[in-house]
Amino acid sequence: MTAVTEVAEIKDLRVEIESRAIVDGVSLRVLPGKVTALVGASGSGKTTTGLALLGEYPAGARVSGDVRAPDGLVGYVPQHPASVLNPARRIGALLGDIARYQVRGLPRARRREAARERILRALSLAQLPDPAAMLRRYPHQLSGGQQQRVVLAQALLLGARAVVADEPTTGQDVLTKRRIVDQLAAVARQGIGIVLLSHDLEVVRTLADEVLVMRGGRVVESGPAERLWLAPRHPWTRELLAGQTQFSAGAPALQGRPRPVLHVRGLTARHSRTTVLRAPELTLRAGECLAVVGRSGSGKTTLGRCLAGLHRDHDGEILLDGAPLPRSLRDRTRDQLAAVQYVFQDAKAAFDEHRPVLDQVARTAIRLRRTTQGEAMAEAASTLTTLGLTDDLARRSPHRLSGGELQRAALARALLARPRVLICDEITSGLDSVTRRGILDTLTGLLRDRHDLSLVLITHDLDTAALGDRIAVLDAGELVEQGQAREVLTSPRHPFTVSLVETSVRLAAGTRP
Amino acid sequence: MRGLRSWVARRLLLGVAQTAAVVLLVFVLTEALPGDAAVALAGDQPDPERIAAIREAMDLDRPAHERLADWAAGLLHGDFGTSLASGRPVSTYIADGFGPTLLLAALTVALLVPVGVGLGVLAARHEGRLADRIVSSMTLGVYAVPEFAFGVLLITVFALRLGWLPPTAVGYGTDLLAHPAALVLPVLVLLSRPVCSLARLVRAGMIDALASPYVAQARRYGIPGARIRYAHALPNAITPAAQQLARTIDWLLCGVIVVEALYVIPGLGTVLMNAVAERDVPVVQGLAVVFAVTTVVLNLGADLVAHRFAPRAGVAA
Amino acid sequence: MPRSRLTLGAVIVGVPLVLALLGPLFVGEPGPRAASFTLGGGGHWLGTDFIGRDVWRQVLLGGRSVVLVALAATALAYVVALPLGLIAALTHRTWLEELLMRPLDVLLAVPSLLMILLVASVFSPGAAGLALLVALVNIPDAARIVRAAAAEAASRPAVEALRMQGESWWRMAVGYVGRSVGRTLAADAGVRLTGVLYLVSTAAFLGVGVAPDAADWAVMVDRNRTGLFVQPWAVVVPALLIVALTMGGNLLFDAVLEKRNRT
Amino acid sequence: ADSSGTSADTAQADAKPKRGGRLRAAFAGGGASETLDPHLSNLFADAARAKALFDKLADYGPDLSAQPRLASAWEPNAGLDRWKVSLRKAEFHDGRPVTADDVLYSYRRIADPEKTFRAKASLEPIDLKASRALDERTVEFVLKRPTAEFPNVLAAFGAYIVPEGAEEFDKKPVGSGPFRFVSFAPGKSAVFKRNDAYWDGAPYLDELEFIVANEESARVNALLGGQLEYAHELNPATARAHEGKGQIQIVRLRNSAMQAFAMKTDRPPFDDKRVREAFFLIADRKELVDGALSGAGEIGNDLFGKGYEYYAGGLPQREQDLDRARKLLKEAGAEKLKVTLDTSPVAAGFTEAAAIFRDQAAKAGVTVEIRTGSKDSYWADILDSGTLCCYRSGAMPIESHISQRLLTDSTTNATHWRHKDFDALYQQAQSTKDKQDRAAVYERMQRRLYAEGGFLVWGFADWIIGTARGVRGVAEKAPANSLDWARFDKVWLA
Ligand SMILES: Nc1ncnc2c1ncn2[C@@H]1O[C@H](COP(=O)(O)OP(=O)(O)OP(=O)(O)O)[C@@H](O)[C@H]1O
Ligand SMILES: Nc1ncnc2c1ncn2[C@@H]1O[C@H](COP(=O)(O)OP(=O)(O)OP(=O)(O)O)[C@@H](O)[C@H]1O
Ligand SMILES: [Mg+2]
Ligand SMILES: [Mg+2]
Repeated sequence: MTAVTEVAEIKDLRVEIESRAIVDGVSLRVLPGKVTALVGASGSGKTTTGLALLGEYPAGARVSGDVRAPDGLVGYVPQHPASVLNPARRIGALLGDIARYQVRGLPRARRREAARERILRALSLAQLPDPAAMLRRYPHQLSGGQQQRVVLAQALLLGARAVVADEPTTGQDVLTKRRIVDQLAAVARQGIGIVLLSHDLEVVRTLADEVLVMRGGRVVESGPAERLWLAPRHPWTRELLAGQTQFSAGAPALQGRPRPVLHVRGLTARHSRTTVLRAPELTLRAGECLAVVGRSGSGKTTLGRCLAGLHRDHDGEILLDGAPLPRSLRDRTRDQLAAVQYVFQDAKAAFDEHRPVLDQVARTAIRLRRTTQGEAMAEAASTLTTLGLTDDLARRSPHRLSGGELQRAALARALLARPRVLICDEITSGLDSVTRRGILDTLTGLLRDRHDLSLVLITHDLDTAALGDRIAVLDAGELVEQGQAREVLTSPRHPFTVSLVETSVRLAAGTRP
Repeated sequence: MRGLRSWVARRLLLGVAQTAAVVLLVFVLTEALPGDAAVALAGDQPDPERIAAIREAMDLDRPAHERLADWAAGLLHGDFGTSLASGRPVSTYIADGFGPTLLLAALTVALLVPVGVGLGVLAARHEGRLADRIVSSMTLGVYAVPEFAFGVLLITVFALRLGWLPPTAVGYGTDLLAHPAALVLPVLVLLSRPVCSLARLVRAGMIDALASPYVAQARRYGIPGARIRYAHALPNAITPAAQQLARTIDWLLCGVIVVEALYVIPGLGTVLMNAVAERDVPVVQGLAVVFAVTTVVLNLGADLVAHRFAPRAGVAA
Repeated sequence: MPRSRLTLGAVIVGVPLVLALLGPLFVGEPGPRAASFTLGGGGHWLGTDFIGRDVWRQVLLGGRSVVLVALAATALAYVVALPLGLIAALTHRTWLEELLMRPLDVLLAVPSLLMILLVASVFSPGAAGLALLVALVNIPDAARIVRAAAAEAASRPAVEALRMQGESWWRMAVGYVGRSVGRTLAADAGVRLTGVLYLVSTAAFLGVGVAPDAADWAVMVDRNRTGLFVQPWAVVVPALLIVALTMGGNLLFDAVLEKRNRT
Repeated sequence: ADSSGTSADTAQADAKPKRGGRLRAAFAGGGASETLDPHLSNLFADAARAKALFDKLADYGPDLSAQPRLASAWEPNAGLDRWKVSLRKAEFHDGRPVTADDVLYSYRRIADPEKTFRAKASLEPIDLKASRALDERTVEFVLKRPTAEFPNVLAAFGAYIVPEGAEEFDKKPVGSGPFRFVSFAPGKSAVFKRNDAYWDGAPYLDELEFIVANEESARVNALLGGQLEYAHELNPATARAHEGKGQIQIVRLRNSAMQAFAMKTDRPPFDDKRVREAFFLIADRKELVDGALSGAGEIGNDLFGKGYEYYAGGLPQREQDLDRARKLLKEAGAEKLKVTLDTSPVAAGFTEAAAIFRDQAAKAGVTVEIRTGSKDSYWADILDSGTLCCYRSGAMPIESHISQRLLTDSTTNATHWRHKDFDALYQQAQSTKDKQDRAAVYERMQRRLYAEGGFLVWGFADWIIGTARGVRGVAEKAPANSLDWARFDKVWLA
């Protein structure tokens, strides 16, 4: 036995809601300087276990087992970072509150300076560019990935002995992800125990010392990372690991040149006065899947929101079948609304927390396709089931679903409109490889079956992007490259794309830093 | 909200239009009131001839729009006109009444904000428990007690029975600061109801805010309770309360008739009531200008607060 | 917990409500008038009021108008203020928002009592008109609070998602935004109801709506105050009933709201 | 004047007046537009302040008969249309003597056709062009017609004597009254100090401060809390609460305000005198006084001026008689009568009286509908519109009441009582030099009003004043607006 004592420990944890165990018999040790990773399918109980380390449980849960939470503070990067960022406070203030207790020991005059210094360091450690400018922004003025990194910066700033990071890299592009991984490794080297909840096996493989594989609330297999990768014992682990793909395929180019459904001309989008996106020309053809990739904060979401009519503040034209679409979705007809659907990056925030998910999903069909209530419900239920959400899950209100489950519900909601253009903003980022594959299969299936459906797949993940027929690359708001998927991935032209592809390959190779 | 500065400028410009509208509205209404300054002056000696003579002496026989135009023209030069009843400049009326009113309002607001917010936060913090019950029912109970009754009660207890405080500010005139003791009871009465409404609104907003994930996160990160409550949760709960506060300040500045009467404080409310009773149209209009400007500025302030604390509030699409 | 609060609220609000609604059925013929402000005796167990009428009889008679006018006025104020505030919060057109909210500021700038005084003496409305008038002076205020509370909720992604679904304005505004700010609005409505009660009574004193000697709790409180020291019952009993009415009502409201939020 | 029962307190120990001290007196006031111009006096507060700074030639005694003040004597000619008035030796605060020219200046200022001073109407009988100063201290007034009650004119409300040429009163008003000016803040307070050279003996008080407090409860509270020594106009209920408790003294000035319902005698249904009589019989005066005045008053007998000079006190007290009222109404064809009663919160007890009367009338089968009007224009409104209204009058000589309200050309004839023969009786009285004979004529007029007049006078309200315990010398038998009301030169602090 080594002298190291664990920072925290869970023994035989069982969390039960409405006499259904969502976590059952989980044991876990957090050691200083070590990364313990929980992997598993969406809804397998990762977040619930992670929260247990913070001493938090879902409302109305019955808990048994031993949880020895770390003494002192625990850093926590939740799955939905937007929700823990106070909308009324600037980033500077949010971090300042934490920094202020770190600098208490210093003489009064130096505190302010020291605090600022720490904040800026934390922000840059969390890979946020131009930290000084971030301080003055409100959370809603950041992109999804940026928000996530701010939350990470909070955790880094805290200097806790343990950090629970729930999907800390979901919203990040490969370049950023790589740096964040480096950063987490550096944190671990400082002797801090890290619990990593992730479906991203590359990240887990790179970082984790100890891996627990979960399924349906139980740990099916655990052990040192290397061993697990080399010799997985449980079939489920094997399946999970097999889910990893290299952006191999790259769908074959479409035959002929189908007519364009969506055509973007001279688009520039602004937030207040700063231009965040410039896309001179972009076409989406019928039956095509266009992947939009780019680093976090490069304007992917903004592009999607412009198309969906959610971001009014832009110039240029968006033509649907040659007819211009109104800039705001308020001015779009039902048919236009149904034609272009958008799946939100932050699934949690996009649901009404008071109504059951099923009802909310069904409304799309009722409103946009004028079906009856009954038909809509039936259709919603079946779509959700295809996406892996049981009827029981669907009848709950959103806050009682896991992150991945919500993301799928959001997708179902858009699908019920029978859209011609479906814009998916990072919809697979919260999903484990198995589920992700399932979802992507469903999407490609849809593309195949319904010839009039076109897909815009916003992602930072080149694996996912490889699914597309064509790829558009965004860098700092500029559309730097677009072309056939295979070409872009194999012989990128723009230097930025080159670096993106390279990093991706390297990370996937699993070289441990 | 793009371009905060241009937004404020536009609102101020709109404010001028609003002020004009208020003045017009008040003018039309006062004109439409039964009787005029002459009738009011004649009182219980309504000798028709005398009324006619007074009317002539006051220029009331001229058409209403001409009088309004004259008055408005004067206003552009900063001249509020002269009172019909006394012939003194309206500005002296306003200046005289404004001192006590401002003093009372300032004192009340200075106490109202900490007490109202504090009680609201306290109740929200202990939601459903004893402290909340006490605060919630107290605020409702006190709110339901009419102002005058509360005023009389305070006077009876603290001034007449216990003799701790002077019952009224009688004889102190406008120099109220020299007699701080006389201000205690009126300020208490003025506080009673706004505190209740403010506390209730703050409580309502705070309960939601305290249950939010960002507050949970702040707790996890060991930020002290008081700071979480006041710096993290409160800003998210404050917007409706700020509106309420603006309304309260507006009410305080535009004359608190009952309290002024009860404690003999010659503020704007008294001036207003007298002017209406005397149908002293220029004075009423002068006050309307003052009130309108106050309201415009306060509403703008409240909206700015809303903008500051709900920065996301601009709808994107 | 909310259950006990529910019963407590129901009991507290029940007494004045029952008195108000059923009271008029149980009063007999008016007895002979006595001297004003007598304390008990002569069959008047709560004494007599400012014109020598039996206080108990007035109490029995006086709830209906209070309850009806005040409830009607509050409801009316919200019926107008809610859509106004919600439209303003949900629109992206600045001009529409200004068009809706700025004229209300004009109303706000006229002190409510002055407004009532002026409008009332010009148009001399009846009880229904009074409810209308009192509602009118409350609309700007309520609308601003609705808008302020709703603005943040209206900008959430959840609303964008609803728009994406082509959801009706009504469902977005009431179903989501309204519900999100429900607690705040309930708190405001509670105090507003009380405010309205006394505005009604003040108006009565100014000769609007209810007659100044009407059997009406709020009017009783106002008119009998001169005799507060001789005959406190004439003020205290109706005032307590009003306190109970508003307090109980709010407790009930809170409890219901809480229960709904728990589920 | 000391002898006329001005002692409010019977305690012998305090009987000897003491000098010194400051008295603070609170009145309901007129707000920021108040002025010290005595000729502009309108409200009680104005009158009280004017009385402290200025004098009239005459003033009303407790029975509303004219008492000499600055005038030491008056003497009419045989035709009663020329009056020689001699002035007593008195001086203004700046040391100048009060002269006949000052008197003529003051009266001409009041009568200025360009202006609208309140006493203008009262001075109407005087031909001011023809009137002149006979010498330094004698004025000869030439009248437009014989006026036996000319001294009433000299005592008229607002007919104060100011120094010749005085126009500006708010800065440093100079009068001949018992107090000198110190300071004045309109709507708030006025401070005066003793005039040692006062002709009627210097006041006991060093200083007198008038304070404006419109809310009755504020006056009471300030009085109870020792912030005031004198509070004017209290509620009957307040008086009952504090009378005899020893904290403050309550002074009731009896017969100060007539309370009545005024019927328009020239329009249906009141153009029929049987209907008017029926209404006289409907009223239960005791109930009205107890209810509307909280018992603070006396019942009336449908005549103005109870207890005043010339009052026809011999007429039987009218009692409620519903049967006879019903019968009269039936005779007049006015069964199921419906009338609208105008009222307004303009005076204490109005709305209450209206409500009580409505209930009383219902017992006689008459439906009375109450209409509450604006209090600011009430008096002008009821002058010519409506048929039945609440009415009130402060104290004035019976003669003034008749001339202002009951003659064909009276300016405020709220009952529209217009009868040539009645006018003639009034002229006859004014031309009758002998007081006895005049009293007989007044009696005839009052009998007529009692039988078929338009005023249903149901009561006389007390005017209630509260004073601190140490205040002495407040007159008890002084209806509001008479000489001893709000008279502070005879008040002292024990
Ligand atoms: N309301 C706002 N005000 C100002 N700047 C904003 C606002 N919203 C987003 N931005 C900025 O606009 C840029 C583009 O944002 P966008 O959300 O489109 O990025 P993204 O490519 O979707 O990133 P991610 O992968 O992290 O979601 C970012 O730099 C972001 O900081
Ligand atoms: N408050 C709750 N009430 C009922 N069920 C809940 C609640 N919270 C979570 N669950 C259920 O518990 C299961 C595990 O949830 P958890 O959030 O731990 O999953 P996860 O492994 O983090 O999934 P993901 O990868 O999708 O985030 C899910 O099926 C979820 O539906
Ligand atoms: Mg999760
Ligand atoms: Mg994004």
